[in-house]
Amino acid sequence: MIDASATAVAVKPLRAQTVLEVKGLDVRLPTQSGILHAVRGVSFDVALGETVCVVGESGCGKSMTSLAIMGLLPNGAVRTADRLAFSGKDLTGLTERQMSDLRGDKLSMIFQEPMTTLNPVYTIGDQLTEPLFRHRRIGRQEAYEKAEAILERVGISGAKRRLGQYPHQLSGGLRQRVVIAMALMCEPQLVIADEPTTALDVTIQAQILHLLKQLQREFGMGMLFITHDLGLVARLADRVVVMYAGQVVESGPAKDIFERPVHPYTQGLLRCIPIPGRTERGGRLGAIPGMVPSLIGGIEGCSFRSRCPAALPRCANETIELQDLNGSHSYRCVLDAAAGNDAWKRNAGSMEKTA
Amino acid sequence: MLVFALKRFVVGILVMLAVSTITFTLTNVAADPARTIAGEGASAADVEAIREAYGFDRPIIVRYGEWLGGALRADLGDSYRQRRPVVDVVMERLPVTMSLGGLAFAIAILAAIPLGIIAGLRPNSWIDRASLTFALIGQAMPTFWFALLGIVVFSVTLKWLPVSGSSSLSHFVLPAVVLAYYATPTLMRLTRAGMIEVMQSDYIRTAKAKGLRTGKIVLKHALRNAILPLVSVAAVQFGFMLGGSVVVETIFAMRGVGYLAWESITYSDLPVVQAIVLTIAAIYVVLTLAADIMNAWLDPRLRSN
Amino acid sequence: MSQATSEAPVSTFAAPRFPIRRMLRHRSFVIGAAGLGLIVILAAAAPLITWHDPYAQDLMNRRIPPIWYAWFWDHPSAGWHHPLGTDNLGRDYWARLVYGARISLLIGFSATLVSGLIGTFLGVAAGYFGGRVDLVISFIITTRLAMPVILVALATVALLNSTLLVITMVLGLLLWDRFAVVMRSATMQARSQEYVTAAKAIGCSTPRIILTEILPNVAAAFTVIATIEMATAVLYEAALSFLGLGVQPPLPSWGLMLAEAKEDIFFSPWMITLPGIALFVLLLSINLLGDGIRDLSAPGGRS
Amino acid sequence: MNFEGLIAGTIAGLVLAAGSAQAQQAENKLRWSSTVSITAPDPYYNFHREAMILNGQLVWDTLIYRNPQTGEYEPLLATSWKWIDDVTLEFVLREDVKFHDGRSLTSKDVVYTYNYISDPANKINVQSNVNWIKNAEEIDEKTVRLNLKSAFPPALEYVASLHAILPDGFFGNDGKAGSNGGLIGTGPYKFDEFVPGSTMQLSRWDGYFDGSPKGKPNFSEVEYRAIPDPSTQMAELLSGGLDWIWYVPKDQAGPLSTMPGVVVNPAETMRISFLSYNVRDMEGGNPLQDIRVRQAIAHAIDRDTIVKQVVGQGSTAITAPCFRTQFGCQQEVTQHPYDPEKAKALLAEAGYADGVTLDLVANSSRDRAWVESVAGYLSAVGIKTNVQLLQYAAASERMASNRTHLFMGDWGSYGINDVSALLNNFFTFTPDDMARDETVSNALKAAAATIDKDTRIENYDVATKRIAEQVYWHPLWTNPTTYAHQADLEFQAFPDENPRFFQVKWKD
Repeated sequence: MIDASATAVAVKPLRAQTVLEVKGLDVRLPTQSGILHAVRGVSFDVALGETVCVVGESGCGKSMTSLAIMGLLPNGAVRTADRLAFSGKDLTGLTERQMSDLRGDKLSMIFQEPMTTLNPVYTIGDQLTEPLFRHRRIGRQEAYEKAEAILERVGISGAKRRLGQYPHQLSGGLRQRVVIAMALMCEPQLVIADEPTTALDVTIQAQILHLLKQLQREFGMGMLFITHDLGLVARLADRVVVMYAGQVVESGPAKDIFERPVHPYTQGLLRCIPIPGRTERGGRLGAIPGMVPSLIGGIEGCSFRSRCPAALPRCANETIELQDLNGSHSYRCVLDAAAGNDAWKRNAGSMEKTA
Repeated sequence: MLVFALKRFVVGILVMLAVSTITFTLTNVAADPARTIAGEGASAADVEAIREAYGFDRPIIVRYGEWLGGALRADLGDSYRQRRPVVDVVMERLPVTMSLGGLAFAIAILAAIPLGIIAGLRPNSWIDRASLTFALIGQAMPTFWFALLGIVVFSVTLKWLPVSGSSSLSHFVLPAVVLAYYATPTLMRLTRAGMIEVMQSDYIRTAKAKGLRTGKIVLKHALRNAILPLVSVAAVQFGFMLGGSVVVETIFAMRGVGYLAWESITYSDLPVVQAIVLTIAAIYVVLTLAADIMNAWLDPRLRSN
Repeated sequence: MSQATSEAPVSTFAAPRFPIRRMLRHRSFVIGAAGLGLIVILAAAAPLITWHDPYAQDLMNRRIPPIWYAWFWDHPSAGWHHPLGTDNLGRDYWARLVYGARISLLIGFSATLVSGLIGTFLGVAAGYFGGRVDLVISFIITTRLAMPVILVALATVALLNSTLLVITMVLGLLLWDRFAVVMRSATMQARSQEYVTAAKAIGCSTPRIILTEILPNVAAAFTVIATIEMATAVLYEAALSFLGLGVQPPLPSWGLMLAEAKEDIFFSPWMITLPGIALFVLLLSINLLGDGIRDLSAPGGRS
Repeated sequence: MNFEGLIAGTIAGLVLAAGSAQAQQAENKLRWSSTVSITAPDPYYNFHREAMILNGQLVWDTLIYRNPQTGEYEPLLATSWKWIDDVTLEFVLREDVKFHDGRSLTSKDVVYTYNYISDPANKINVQSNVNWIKNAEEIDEKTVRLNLKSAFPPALEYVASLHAILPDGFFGNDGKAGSNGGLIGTGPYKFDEFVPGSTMQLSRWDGYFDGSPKGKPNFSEVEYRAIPDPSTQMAELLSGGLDWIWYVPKDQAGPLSTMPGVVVNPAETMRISFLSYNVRDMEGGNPLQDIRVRQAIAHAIDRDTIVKQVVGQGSTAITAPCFRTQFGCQQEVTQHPYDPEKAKALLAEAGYADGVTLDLVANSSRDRAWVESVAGYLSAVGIKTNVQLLQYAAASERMASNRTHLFMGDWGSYGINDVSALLNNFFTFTPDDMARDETVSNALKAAAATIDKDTRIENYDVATKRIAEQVYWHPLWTNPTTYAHQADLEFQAFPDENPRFFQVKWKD
């Protein structure tokens, strides 16, 4: 894992070219019972060659964030941002047409469900070559050759034969490889991978992760990896963004986050996974009791307070801003990070009783 | 694929057999065919003579066996009323009904699919609401009322179309539209629902993520999936339309099977009624088979197993 | 509207939404329920809101036009005595319409009850037991679908009697296919649910599982189909009447009233328009109500 | 028509469709319509007047002709005729009559026709029209004898109206009309096309013989089209797609007559409506076996009001069970005037003070308002009826199988001006006989078995009086037929319900 330098300023990556800048991203969805504020002021950057992981529970807004970047939000959703730029180009002002020119070309996405992501009625070859025909001036034969090459590159044997097959004739792991290949067809600068391994067997998960890592290095692209699985984050991330209830609650270099989590939520998440060398053998894994609050309407104070073992009265009405810890690591909590407290150890007993 | 088609074929044969048993039982138990043949003013002795001459005094099983044997050789007996082979009587009427049904079906499809697509792409828009209203009116309007209204407006008042008959294409326009309006709502709503569902599916999002243009997404990726359920329903609807042609053909005096059916029922010409029910059942069986094949062609998942 | 999100934000903190409130906000449900409710109330209150016997003939006062003929064209015999006029036997049209609602509702409701029972029985059996039972029932469904409803209904009614009972039974015996198809797939879905597996595991008897676990779970689908089939039955009765084989006079079914007035479409269009509108409103209401119930019972409840 | 024909027809039709409507008069074509679909082209394998008579008399001729104005018989194919004895009729044929294929009419044709239609094995549709004929025999090339089974007084009525003469071998060996030499006759029009169940196309026969009382053909073409729905027929008439229709519903006649270019013509016919009572034993008892119940029903119905308000112009209420001009129709019979109080009293006397429920079957091809108004009057005195509207064949089946109390029907006597064509059908232990009264039956049979007028009158007197006295039938009214046609068509209606198209022509 590559260390983020301690001397970097704010959430800026150290490494060369920033490919994606997100600042103050908001997503609102109208629902029957009111406006659902799915993403609230999210900011982070991704550089070429870098892997940024966004972690959080279901419904924390991480998928909405990725869809907002791609411009694929559902009908009626409203996206606003202080800055949303790809390779320095502002995305907020682009028309749908201009946006679609970018998608599948320089900016591509890998989705969660390999079983449903591919259109069941067209062949693999047909679906793989579509981005090429859309974004490149290319002949049919050449396109199929390239598709075959990329299929081989993502580790599919007998690629030529696969091109003529339909999705249902492929296993889940193979399909996900096809989906990855599809995202790479036009050699993108940034790939957004939304839980690409969640639906797969554990062994295949590892292969796919390995493949992604390898490909990223090879293509030198940036990767935004969305997941709820901290185990994956540990193996993949250069930097980590932890989201809760639509907000970034903590972000920083992966090493920092894993070694010195500050926000009680991050701490709680880490308690839920076994980490070699840190989790006691035979010890109990933790859980975060309680439920995510409704994001409909306004939220006052800290959104985590109802589940937080260290909640204080002031958490209920103060607006809590992100605090910078050391220039690259920031968090959203009233606790003093320097104290190095583990909110869960101290209060675990009382919380578990109420759970 | 071949095994699949063969299986369906066998099921189709069995269905025909079941339908024939039901209709034969119905028409031979509930009515006295001898009395029907004897006609107005016949004496009891006449009726008895006919009963014996035609063999109606034998048990129904025997008669059914005989009739079935004939049916296998495309001989469905003679019409009581017309005194000539039922097969001829029905076959000479079939072209009109098939043309009417085909035209109505084409109109229904051409109205339902584009409307369904547009409505499905923009749920709750004005055009969606307008098409849903159009569908609701179609579902709530009795066919014959609409038909009579059409005659008053287009034939009597405006004189654009002929009132009745089946001798030219212009005779088919009004009845076909009336019949089509009967089937359009179902097909339109199904297309719309399919479109809404498919447009929310992951592979459409994938297509969007590839940067594909809306037209291509809708016509290539969405439509084919959205109309998959439509195919088999459309086959059923075509069958319904053949049934619905009874009312339409009677009003527009079209020389089709529906009008023949109504007439044969009112004159108790039961062999003809039997034959028509059987014919429509056969068309239904063929259509569903065709729908299955078309579905297999549209959806590779069905091809492999 | 929450669409297409793979992780739809679950809002468990929100106040539980009352179905009544959701129903009242659903436009087609409200319009449909109001329309059907109105017709049911009119039918139930028929003796209170009419002042003529719907069967009482008055041959000296035949074919009096509705009241508005007095307002706009100074028609001499139109008046409040017969607000919607009289039919070709001098029977009060308003009374016949209101009492006719009873007949049309009765046919729609009873035919649906019969078809619902048959269809649900077959569908649930096929869906629950699967295997050979399913194969046989699917075959029965296909056979039924292959028979043209209106033709078979016409033939049966012609061969038997066209009494209210026969017509209702014939329609009920013919219109169960949709129930069977939908109940079958709904049951299959319900059967694979954990609670059913659990019920089986703890040794509940099959009838008990069907009664307590399956049926409540297919009830919503049943209601939706019931509305569709009720509308279909009413429409078929009208078509049978039109072809001269529906309910027999002097019963005032709306289909029969339409059929009796079909020749009047040129010169006294009000005679066919009034029952036509009544039937249209009834069918529209039932369909809207069905749409509403379907939307409301669907998970997520689209508006 | 095959499918290619249909396609070709569609294209041709599309081209022609636009300007066809008003062009008919220029083409001198008569287009008429009715609700029935004609499935056989000949007059014998048919139940429908449209084919038996209306079209039959255009394509074929009978041996003699009955002048509708004078009621006298005139020569047609036969120049003379005479009764040899009670059971033998002799005809001498014209010399100059040719069939549409050019060959001359001879005795062979007449003998073939009569022997074919009277043979029960050939099963022509209305057996009562021929079942009194024994056979026909050729005397010489132009002389024919008709042998009757027994004396049959109205024989000439049938010969003049229903026995169209076909060419020898018309039905071939397979019984198919026209299979031997085509659908030819001697009449003023010849068949161009016959489409079963739908249309008949005729065109004028230029070789029609001079001096026929029918006259030379007036139109170049005559077309029949079956249109089952009366509203559609009216629409066609209004839009100029038809020239002539009949059985216009009573309530449409008035407004239709106000339309420009259309003439509506309600005319009385020989067809009478009646209510017939089943007096046989029925399962669960039969209230009608009590004469007081039958009388109560008779007194409950206000025929005059129904005639005036519902049946309409062209109809008269009748009190005798037959049409007034028919031979043997005795008008002086027991009367049952409208008297609801008496009806109720009679019912109470019979033990049905609380009312009674009866099955009533009616012919569905008549106006349903008629039966409804009768049912309405019955319910006003406490007699509930389960009304069933059925086609005649089905209704007849109910009567034959003793499954109805009441039958409301009508009978047109095929235009035969003799009571035997009416009452003998219903009261001589036929399937439709629900009275089964020996006295009536014997009298009717006796009257039909002789040509002696006095004996006949006497017997009919007995029969009609007993029918009225025992209330087996309640006579209702004469049926009107309302014709409607284009105003420039010259058309005259006669009570025998026989529109004579050979006399119809366009106004100059």
